[in-house]
Amino acid sequence: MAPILLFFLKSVALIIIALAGFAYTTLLERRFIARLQARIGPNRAGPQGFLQPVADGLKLIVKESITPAQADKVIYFLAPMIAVIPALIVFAVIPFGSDPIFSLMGDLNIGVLYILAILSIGVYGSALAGWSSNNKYASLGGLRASAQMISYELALGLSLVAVVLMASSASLNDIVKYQQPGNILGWLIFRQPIAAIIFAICAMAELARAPFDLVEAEQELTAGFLTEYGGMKFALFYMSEYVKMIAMSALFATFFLGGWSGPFVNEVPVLSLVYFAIKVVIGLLIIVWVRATLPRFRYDKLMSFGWKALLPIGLANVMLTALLIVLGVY
Amino acid sequence: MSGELIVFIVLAIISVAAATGLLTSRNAVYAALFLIINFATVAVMYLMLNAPFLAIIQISVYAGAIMVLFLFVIMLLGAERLNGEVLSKDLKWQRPLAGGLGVLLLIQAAYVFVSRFGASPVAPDLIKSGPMEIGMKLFNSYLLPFEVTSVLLLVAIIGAVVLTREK
Amino acid sequence: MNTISPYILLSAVLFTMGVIGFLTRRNAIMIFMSVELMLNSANLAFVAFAHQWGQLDGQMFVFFVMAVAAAEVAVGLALIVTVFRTKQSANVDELNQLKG
Amino acid sequence: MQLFYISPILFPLLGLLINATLGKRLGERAIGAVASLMVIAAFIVSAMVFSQVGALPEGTSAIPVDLGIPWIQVGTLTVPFGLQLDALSATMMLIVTGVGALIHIYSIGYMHGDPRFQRFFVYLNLFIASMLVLVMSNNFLLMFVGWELVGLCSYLLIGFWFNNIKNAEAGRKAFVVNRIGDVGFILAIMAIFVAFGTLTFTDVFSKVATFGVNAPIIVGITLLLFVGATGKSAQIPLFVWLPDAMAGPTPVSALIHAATMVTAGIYMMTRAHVLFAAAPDTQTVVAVVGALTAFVAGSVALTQNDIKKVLAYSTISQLGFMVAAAGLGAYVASVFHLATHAFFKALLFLAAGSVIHGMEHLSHSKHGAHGDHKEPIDPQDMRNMGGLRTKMPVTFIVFLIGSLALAGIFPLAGFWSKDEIIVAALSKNILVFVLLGITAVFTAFYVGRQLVMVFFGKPRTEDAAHAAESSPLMTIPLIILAVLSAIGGALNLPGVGSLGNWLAPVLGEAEAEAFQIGVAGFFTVLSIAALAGAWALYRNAYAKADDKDPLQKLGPLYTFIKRAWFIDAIYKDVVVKLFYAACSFLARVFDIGGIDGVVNGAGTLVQKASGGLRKAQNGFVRSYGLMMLVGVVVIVAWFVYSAGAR
Repeated sequence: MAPILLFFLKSVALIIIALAGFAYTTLLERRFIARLQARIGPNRAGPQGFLQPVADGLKLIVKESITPAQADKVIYFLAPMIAVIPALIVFAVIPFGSDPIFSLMGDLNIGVLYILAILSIGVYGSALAGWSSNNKYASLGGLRASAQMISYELALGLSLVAVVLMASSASLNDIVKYQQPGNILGWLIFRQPIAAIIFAICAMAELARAPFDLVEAEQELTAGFLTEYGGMKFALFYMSEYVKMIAMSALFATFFLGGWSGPFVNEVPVLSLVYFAIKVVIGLLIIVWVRATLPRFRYDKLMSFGWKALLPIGLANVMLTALLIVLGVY
Repeated sequence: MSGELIVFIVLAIISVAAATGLLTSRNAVYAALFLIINFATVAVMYLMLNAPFLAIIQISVYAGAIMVLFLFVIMLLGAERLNGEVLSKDLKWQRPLAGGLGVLLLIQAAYVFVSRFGASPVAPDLIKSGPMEIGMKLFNSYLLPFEVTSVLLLVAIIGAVVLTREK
Repeated sequence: MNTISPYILLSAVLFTMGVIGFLTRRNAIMIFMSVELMLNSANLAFVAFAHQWGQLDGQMFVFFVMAVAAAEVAVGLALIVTVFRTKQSANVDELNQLKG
Repeated sequence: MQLFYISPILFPLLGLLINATLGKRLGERAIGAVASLMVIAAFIVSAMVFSQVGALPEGTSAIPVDLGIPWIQVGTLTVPFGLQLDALSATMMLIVTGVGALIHIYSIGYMHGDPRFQRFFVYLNLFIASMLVLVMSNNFLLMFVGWELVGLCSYLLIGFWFNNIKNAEAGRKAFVVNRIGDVGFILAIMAIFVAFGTLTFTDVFSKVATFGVNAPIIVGITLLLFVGATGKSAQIPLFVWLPDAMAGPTPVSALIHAATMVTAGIYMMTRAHVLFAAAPDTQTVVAVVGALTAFVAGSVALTQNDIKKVLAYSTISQLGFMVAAAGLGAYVASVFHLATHAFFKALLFLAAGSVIHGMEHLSHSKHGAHGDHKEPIDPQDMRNMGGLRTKMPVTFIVFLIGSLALAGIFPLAGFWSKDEIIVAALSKNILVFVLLGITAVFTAFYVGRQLVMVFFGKPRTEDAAHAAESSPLMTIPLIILAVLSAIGGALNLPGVGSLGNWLAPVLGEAEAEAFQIGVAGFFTVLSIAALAGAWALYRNAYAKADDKDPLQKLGPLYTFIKRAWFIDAIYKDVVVKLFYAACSFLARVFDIGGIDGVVNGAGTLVQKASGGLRKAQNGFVRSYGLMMLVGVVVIVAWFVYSAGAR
């Protein structure tokens, strides 16, 4: 019974970490954006606004739950949950540290495929939310969400194919280990810069965050698929977005920044957790920074960029990588 | 009863229930969601049948691509309401006949499958079926079908583009 | 479990349900989904047999079936979209001009 | 190592690929260089193969090359992709690639400025590769592949300047006439398979002895093979295509229609000599047909005015010599004559090309290259020439050497090889001897006539007066070939018999015909007399281009000979007309009445039946689905039932 118990404990720990991460990522974003925009940001609740997420959460929980009269009740109710689940279960295969105990599923030899599969079902939450709200803005937002996510998933998958080719394994642990030997130049961001850039862009698009936040472009669609949502259901969507953000950052760190690797990891395994956390936070800061900097895409430009630029480049990158591997350059 | 059998029975019940939902639902979106549930249970069965790779592919191809496409089209066309499922007069006899024949087919299939194959025990030496093994098999024994499939997909892409292009 | 009979049985049930769906629904989208259900049940049988014989070939078949299904859905949905544009309906009984 | 042995075929193919794909960008020089270098490479490999064959231990006749590639496996028939590398094929490889290389180099100069320069070299390379397939194969079927491929190349190159409909028609004629011969060959191959159960040379030959002498099947096979040879090697009755084939560019005439392809029939008969030896009846036919061909073509050559036509009929005539020799069983003499003929006839054609080139010099300086414009006068008509001796000295000398070699003047190559054939005929078949003897005199006469008309006297046209020597690219191959024509007799000098010894492992120890000084002297004297006669007749015959030929005094006989014994006309008016009549009969009665009736009847039946079945097509997708389900249920039920019954 011990392995199942351990698995259960790890799952609980992971969910708690994800929830806490979600809460404090919102604070991080608000404070950091404020700095970037020469403001101060929330600093009243607790020291340095440290209790702000708690306050926000309380507010959302106690808010009255409204259901639009013409909505499809069941799906309207289910959609937020459907949105959260993929965001959370992505973490299952990510190795947070050097020891197997630091990841939920251990070493899964189809980890990358698992991630792609989970990311591909992430679209249901927003699409169903948009449809079930029975609201034009919401429907459009939902449609946009599904089209955008499907489009960018392809390029994302291709960038990961290059990574898998390099590491010749689809296990995330192997990919991290592949980047480990030697110096920092072993990181795939240096050896697969094109894949890294494509992954970063696609991850941003999958998150539907600026500059790809057309799903909820407030000037055009009010709040997109979120228009009819409020209270706890809205909080769930909000949570799914931020948890996914952490997940994407963690994936980027795993695939391109050497994962948990760093100096003295073998001597002090706990250090690996620290390194990983640092890399994830850096990733989060960059995502926020991009949001604060770049304007939003136009919708048709977004689609043609995904299909006509990222996808061909991703394909070319895969072919180039394969060629270089065959030639023995890598 | 072994643990696996219990899991199987639970999954099978969910799966058949979802299929029933698919058959009876008046709303295309619900039907699609039922179908997704069915696919998910089958994916889990793949895991139990030593096909983890296919399980993941099942999720990402069926749930992640095909069904999203279905939902997308349903939403895009606003075709979710399936009211007025009245048969044309010419086809009144269709439904009972289809049902009867379906049951007949089920009996036949169950008989054939179970009597012919079901009794044989599972091969003890299970091969690995990770991405490596699948890939080796795919690019060695099944190279031609693989290439033909790629051509098929290309044709499908072109067909879809041509069909939906505004005149 | 030391036998694959339950899987095969389930596959047969699902297949029959797909057949019945295919024959009794009028909406092209529903018909399509029934076809997917049938394909899927066939896949389940394939995987089960692959498990029974300890060979990968059944899984390879499923692989190709999935690719074919994807292609079929792409073209089929494109057809449905086109038909819907002209007929404002996805009812296959209204598409009966092709008759003798 | 196996690749080394295939490489003579692969090199020209590589050149073909390079020129076909990149030719547009390469430019003339590079195209010519690539094509020629590839053939030279093939020549070098052939030379190495040749020396390897020479170094074979006693008792083995061929380099064992097993490519291990089965080509066709049907029932009991197994045809390999196999090579037969023995003394015979090595000799042929050397001739093909050697003469081929020289002609490639010559063509760079000759085809300069032609708009289809690239295509020409692609075809030439393809020809070399095909010819090598023909001579290197170790079975009849692969040989037939090469046989057909060289036929294709011949067709493509005869009609190379297809802008002129006549050239295209000449190509078509060659193709059709060759097909008739090929039918014989392919029937022979089938018969060989029926009789022997294999197509590989060594297997077939080892089984011949079991049939006995003049067994009907062997006679049939050899006769059919000979039909194939008459097509490719331009023997009676299928020689009519070769004179027309002169429509192709001159290097093509030299390479394909004098030196190599037309000798394929002789090569094939030599290769199958074991079969022919078992069928003396066929051999007699072969010898007589060869001698007749030599005689007829030699007589026609007397009256031709086109410089290339003379050479064409001469080629047919000389091929007749070789075929006759093969028929007499004097295979060594046949191959010997094949080799020397390849040298001097290629030389003569190329020199003729050089003359034509020189004749076109004036109009080219005004208009451009060959083929794409109408020449003001015919540059190939010998009546338009005259006095070119001083204008084109190198060409004159090499032409003279080639002509004398052809005429069989001592000690040039032709003397030795022709003499060997005549001696063989004397001892074996007196009719053949007489025909060949007369032909030898004819040969000397038309050679003399040609020399006088082209090179002596005064220029009879503006073009002849302004003729200029060709570029070194063309003259150097000529000089090399002239040297070979002069000393080629050394290959098989009487008493030394080196070629005979060389070929002995393949052809068996032939009893060498003793060199008969009387016969040789007799024919040398006759030849010199014929040359002198030609000099006397023609020295002053043509003052102007449109003067009458002195031989016209012969009256109707002259016309008869000049029109090539009316054989072409007979074909056209009798054979082709009969064929058309038969075709039209078949088309009206069988096709429209019988076959169309059946087809239309079937169509009507289907139409009627489908009219009835149409009602099942009610347009409802689901009812179709239901029918499918019914079908499935029934079929599965059948399976369940039949499985239960078992």
